[in-house]
Amino acid sequence: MSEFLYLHSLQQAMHRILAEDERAVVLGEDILDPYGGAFKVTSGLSTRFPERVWTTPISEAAIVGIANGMALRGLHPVVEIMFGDFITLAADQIVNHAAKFAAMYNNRVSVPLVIRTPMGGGRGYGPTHSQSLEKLFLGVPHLTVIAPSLFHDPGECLYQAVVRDPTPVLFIEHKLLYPTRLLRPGEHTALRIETWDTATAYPTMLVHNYERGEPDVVLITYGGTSRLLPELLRDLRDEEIRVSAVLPALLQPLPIEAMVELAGRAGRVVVVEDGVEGFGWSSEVAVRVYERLGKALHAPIARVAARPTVIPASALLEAEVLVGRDDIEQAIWQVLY
Amino acid sequence: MSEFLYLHSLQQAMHRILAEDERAVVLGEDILDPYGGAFKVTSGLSTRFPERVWTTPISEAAIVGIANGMALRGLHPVVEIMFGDFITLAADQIVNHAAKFAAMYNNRVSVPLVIRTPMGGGRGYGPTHSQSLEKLFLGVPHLTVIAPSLFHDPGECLYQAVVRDPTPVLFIEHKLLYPTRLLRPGEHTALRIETWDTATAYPTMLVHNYERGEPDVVLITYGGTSRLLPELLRDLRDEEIRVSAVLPALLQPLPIEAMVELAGRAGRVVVVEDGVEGFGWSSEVAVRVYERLGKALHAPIARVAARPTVIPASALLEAEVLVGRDDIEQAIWQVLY
Amino acid sequence: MNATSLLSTVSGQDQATLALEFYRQMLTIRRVEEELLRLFSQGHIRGTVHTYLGQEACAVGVVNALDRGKDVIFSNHRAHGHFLAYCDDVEGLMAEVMGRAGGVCGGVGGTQHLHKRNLYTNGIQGGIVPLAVGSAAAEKFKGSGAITVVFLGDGTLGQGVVYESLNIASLWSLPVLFVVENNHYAQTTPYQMAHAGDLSRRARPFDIRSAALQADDVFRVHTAAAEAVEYVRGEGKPFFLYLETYRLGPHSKGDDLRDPEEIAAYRARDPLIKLRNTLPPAGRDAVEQAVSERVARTVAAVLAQPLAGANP
Amino acid sequence: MNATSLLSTVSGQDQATLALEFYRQMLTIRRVEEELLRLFSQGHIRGTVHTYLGQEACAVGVVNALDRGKDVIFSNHRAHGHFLAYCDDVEGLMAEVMGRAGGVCGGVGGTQHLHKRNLYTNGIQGGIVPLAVGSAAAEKFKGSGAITVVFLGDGTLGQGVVYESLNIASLWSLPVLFVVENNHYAQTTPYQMAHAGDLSRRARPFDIRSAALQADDVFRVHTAAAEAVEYVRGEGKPFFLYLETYRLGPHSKGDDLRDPEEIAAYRARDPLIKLRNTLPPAGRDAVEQAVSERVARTVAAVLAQPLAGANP
Ligand SMILES: Cc1ncc(C[n+]2csc(CCOP(=O)(O)OP(=O)(O)O)c2C)c(N)n1
Ligand SMILES: Cc1ncc(C[n+]2csc(CCOP(=O)(O)OP(=O)(O)O)c2C)c(N)n1
Ligand SMILES: [Mg+2]
Ligand SMILES: [Mg+2]
Repeated sequence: MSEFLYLHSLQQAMHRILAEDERAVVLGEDILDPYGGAFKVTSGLSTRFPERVWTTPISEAAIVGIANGMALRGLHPVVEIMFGDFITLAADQIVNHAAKFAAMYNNRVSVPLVIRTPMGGGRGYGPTHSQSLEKLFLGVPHLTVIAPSLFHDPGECLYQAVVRDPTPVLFIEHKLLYPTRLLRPGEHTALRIETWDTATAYPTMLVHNYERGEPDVVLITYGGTSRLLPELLRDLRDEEIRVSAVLPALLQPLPIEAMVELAGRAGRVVVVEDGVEGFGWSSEVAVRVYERLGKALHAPIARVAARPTVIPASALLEAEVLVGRDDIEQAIWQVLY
Repeated sequence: MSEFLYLHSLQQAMHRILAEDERAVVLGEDILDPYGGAFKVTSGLSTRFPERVWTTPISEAAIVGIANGMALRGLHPVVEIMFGDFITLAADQIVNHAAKFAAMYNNRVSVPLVIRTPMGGGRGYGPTHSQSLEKLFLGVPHLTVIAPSLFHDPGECLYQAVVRDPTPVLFIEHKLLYPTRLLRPGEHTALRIETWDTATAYPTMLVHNYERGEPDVVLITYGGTSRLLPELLRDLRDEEIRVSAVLPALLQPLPIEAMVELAGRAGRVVVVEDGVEGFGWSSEVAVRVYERLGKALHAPIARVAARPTVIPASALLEAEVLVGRDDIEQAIWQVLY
Repeated sequence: MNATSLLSTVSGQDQATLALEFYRQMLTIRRVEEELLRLFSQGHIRGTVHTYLGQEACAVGVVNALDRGKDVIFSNHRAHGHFLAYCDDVEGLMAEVMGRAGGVCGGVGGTQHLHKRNLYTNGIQGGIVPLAVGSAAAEKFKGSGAITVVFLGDGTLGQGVVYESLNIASLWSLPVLFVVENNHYAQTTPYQMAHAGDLSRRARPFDIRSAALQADDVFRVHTAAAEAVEYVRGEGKPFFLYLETYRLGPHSKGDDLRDPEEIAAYRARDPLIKLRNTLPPAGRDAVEQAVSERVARTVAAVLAQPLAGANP
Repeated sequence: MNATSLLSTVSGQDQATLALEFYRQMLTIRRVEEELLRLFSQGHIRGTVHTYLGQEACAVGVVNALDRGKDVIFSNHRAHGHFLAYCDDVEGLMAEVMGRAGGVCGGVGGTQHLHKRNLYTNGIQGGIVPLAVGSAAAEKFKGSGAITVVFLGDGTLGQGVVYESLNIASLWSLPVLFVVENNHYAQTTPYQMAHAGDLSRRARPFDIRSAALQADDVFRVHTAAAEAVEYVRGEGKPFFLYLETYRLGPHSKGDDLRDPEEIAAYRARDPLIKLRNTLPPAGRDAVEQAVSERVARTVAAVLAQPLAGANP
């Protein structure tokens, strides 16, 4: 199992979805074999299910619109947007179509659509191929937004989103997670990994770097930044700092209970998001924690996010903008002292 | 002056802009006289400046793209998007073009573009013509977002945005403000209206319902909800509740100082936004106030926003979803007791 | 019976019956729209209302060529005509537009956002066009035999997603019928001020078969639509049906800034009158009375409904 | 001298000079791209790099028909050829792609996001097309006499905003030249799998004059481009120049999954070789040596530059 990557989990899930759900179809650019999609999540699918995997022109708006039509008419379409940066082109289809139909038609239809897309920088792709634009769609009513971390079972989340979820789902995959080994409960000797809410399709994971007692600090984050945690949490354990990380798979609607519960135990909270700072996921998380815990917090919540500018192509400039391990560590020290 | 409406201020500004700035041009759907645009902001312009007012096909993406090209090549284009709901169609041109060029090209170009658009509900236009979608664009780096209230000089804000501001500006006009009389400092007997930061193009206005002393509660809001304040603040004065309202014209980058300063004086804060709740302007404002004031607050900040669903067409259902006077009043009582 | 074949098989007697039925449908649309404008001016409707006055031959001609039992319709902000031709639910429509509890979408959608059975509308110009393509793909995938029709206006041909959709519909051989109603204006903009070239040719470079016709004669529209439907269903390919029509009323409830002479000229060619003039007086009168009574009754019934969202 | 008229007025002697200059430009592009692929494989470049190998005749043929002193160019992810043909700044380009301090955009933009003087590129397919229309409108408004050129690929004709732009460019009579380079593929997708109908006709319904040609002969491209530029500048109207070409290298740095036989067949028709075969050996050798030396020198210079953002 040590070779089981985030990417593999998604690939297997896509196969399982098409094998089990005869209403599932897949649309996207360059998704046919032998290429199998820019990040290979759809690899092998078109060979095995040639009738249900449709490679498309470069028409993001129409692709999502077509999937909307399919979903309204009873299929379970999965759209791949090649880079998350291009989701802007489908914004109208997401905001004014997919997310609206059910409520607008007085709940007489559903739109079981899933849009998968890779977000995030760190690979030198430059300003239009590196963003974490999920923030644009947080706060859009009736849209479910999911971004599993490497502590999740991302394939299972995807399976549930496609096969069982009647709402439109934006499914965020961070580019840097694809080649990352999953760390599931029970698997990692140095960290204690728990599932907070085992009953839901998109659980929140807890990752502790200590065995018993209460955390000194709670780290709330999601998706791509999870890749920084194994090393960071191990190092902090060596410094005898007890950290509990709270990682929801569900960004919206926000599952706040685990965050509040853990934050309350530590009284010190760091919220980290991969995207640029301001008006984002970490803003809402932090404010909700403030609202619930108020004076029980021992220090102001520290928020960490990318610098509010374009993501440069070149290595050093890019690293300056994006969230790195050191930024998180620094925030942890800040709330501790 | 009692007849001087928000709409008139914008209309006059458009005339002044075209008269004074020979690089200014106007683009939009149905903006020619005698119609003069769906909400009449461009009324009279095409008659007076026929060469510089271009009515367009229904092509929101291309219109903003064309304006981007014009701005890159030295003009000062003003685009009208007929309803703010349609801004989703221009999302890519805003996020991946207008807002990126300056930084992406290492600050060797600027994009002095202004996109004006009416937002907000309350007129029974239904789910696709009533939203306050500015929240989608908050947190987009290098994009300026402005939404003057009725206590501002909206025309002056617009003038500054078009003629002087080198950044791309999203200029939000709330539909319900158009027919509303402006209330400027010194004009309204029952309220004390001040300009916080007289030196900036997009000032923050303070509106107090008391003459001296400190506020019991501070209300932070912007744009369309300002229409509810004259009556609400007067009524609260009758109840001997001292309220200071803080109304920035600038939504992003967020001018936090006035908010923190006033909030600190009261220790009790209500943040109100017209859009649907969650991951919005009020989230960022509240978290920034928490961060700065922390334990100095006497009560958790109360946030008021529209219910997170589509905005219904029919009157009672619409009123249930949107923010009303009573919602704000209730939040004020909540932070007071 | 499949409506597609109605015209070719009907006898003279049936043809007369059909004419009366088309007249009933067109007149129902006309009366409902006139009532809605009246109710609007009386404050019974808020927001907006885009009427279909003058375009009735398009909806009635096209929708009667469909199989209402299975085909799918996407429409836009000016949907009342398509809605009524499809399902004849006058009360459900009027209640929705008037924000009453019995509206087809419970008062949430309103005039621009309607749904009933296989009909869907939305208020974003062009946005529903790819949905129609997706619907056609879904029905083809399910093997239902249904085709999908999408109505769009001349102005809406300004939207890029329409061309993305034309390309994919043709590339994937999908059974979708694009019906363009060129009613000469998009809001205040004459189509010549919004478009370069001949609008009826916009689908050509995508290798989509097209037809263009004057839509003042409902039978002409119906014949062309029936042929188009037969092609779309039979060949499993898209078709682009371009209808020249004219909007006799204002864009929405507001001022109408067009040249009154122009409107008068078109009013003289009103497709409803044109059809009426061919009808036997007795049958015609009976239809008129029935429609008038029905609409009047419905208005009364709707006004008696509680407002949507009112506590019972 | 205005490049537009170069061909018609040049003498035999000048024609030979021009051929060598075109060869120099094409070869510079070729060598730079080859170097970039090599540097990529050696880890000197991160991210991605889309090379122009095989398409050089397009950029060189078109850009030399422009007035570099004032005309405006918009380009896309595959912009190195357009960039070099326009401003010949090998060092600025290579440094940018390699993330060095001397890059034209300081290492922020990288390969897909270039700007120099009047040239602008972006990595969103289709997004720059309306910008070109806006630029044309701005230059017309300013009376500069400049025209605007926009390069787009076959795949990019899938984007709706391209059709919105074609419509408006024609409707408003704007001096913009749309140059489509059909290099047969969009990433892995052959154009026939992404498009219905004949791609060269896509601008027809918008009443835009068009020309389609094989782009393996730089002079053929240049002649057609010069005519197109003359029309665009003279008439103040858009033109759609459709070039059939072929991408000899991979889409970006990665695997190339195309049939090697197909690639080999096109390699045999390489426009660079085709031009080379017409050149006098002496002049040709001199150009080759000069270009090789220049590129080698530049690579060394760029590798000696600090990384963008490095503390000095
Ligand atoms: C994306 C979008 N842009 C603008 C509008 C505003 N609008 C509503 S109807 C209309 C005109 C539509 O013209 P056309 O397509 O010819 O249809 P018609 O109204 O003539 O039936 C406009 C511009 C809209 N609803 N959606
Ligand atoms: C909006 C958008 N969608 C998808 C992509 C990913 N992408 C980059 S290049 C490319 C293929 C472009 O094909 P074409 O237009 O033919 O240009 P070529 O690469 O052949 O020069 C794709 C799909 C993109 N950059 N932008
Ligand atoms: Mg029309
Ligand atoms: Mg190509």
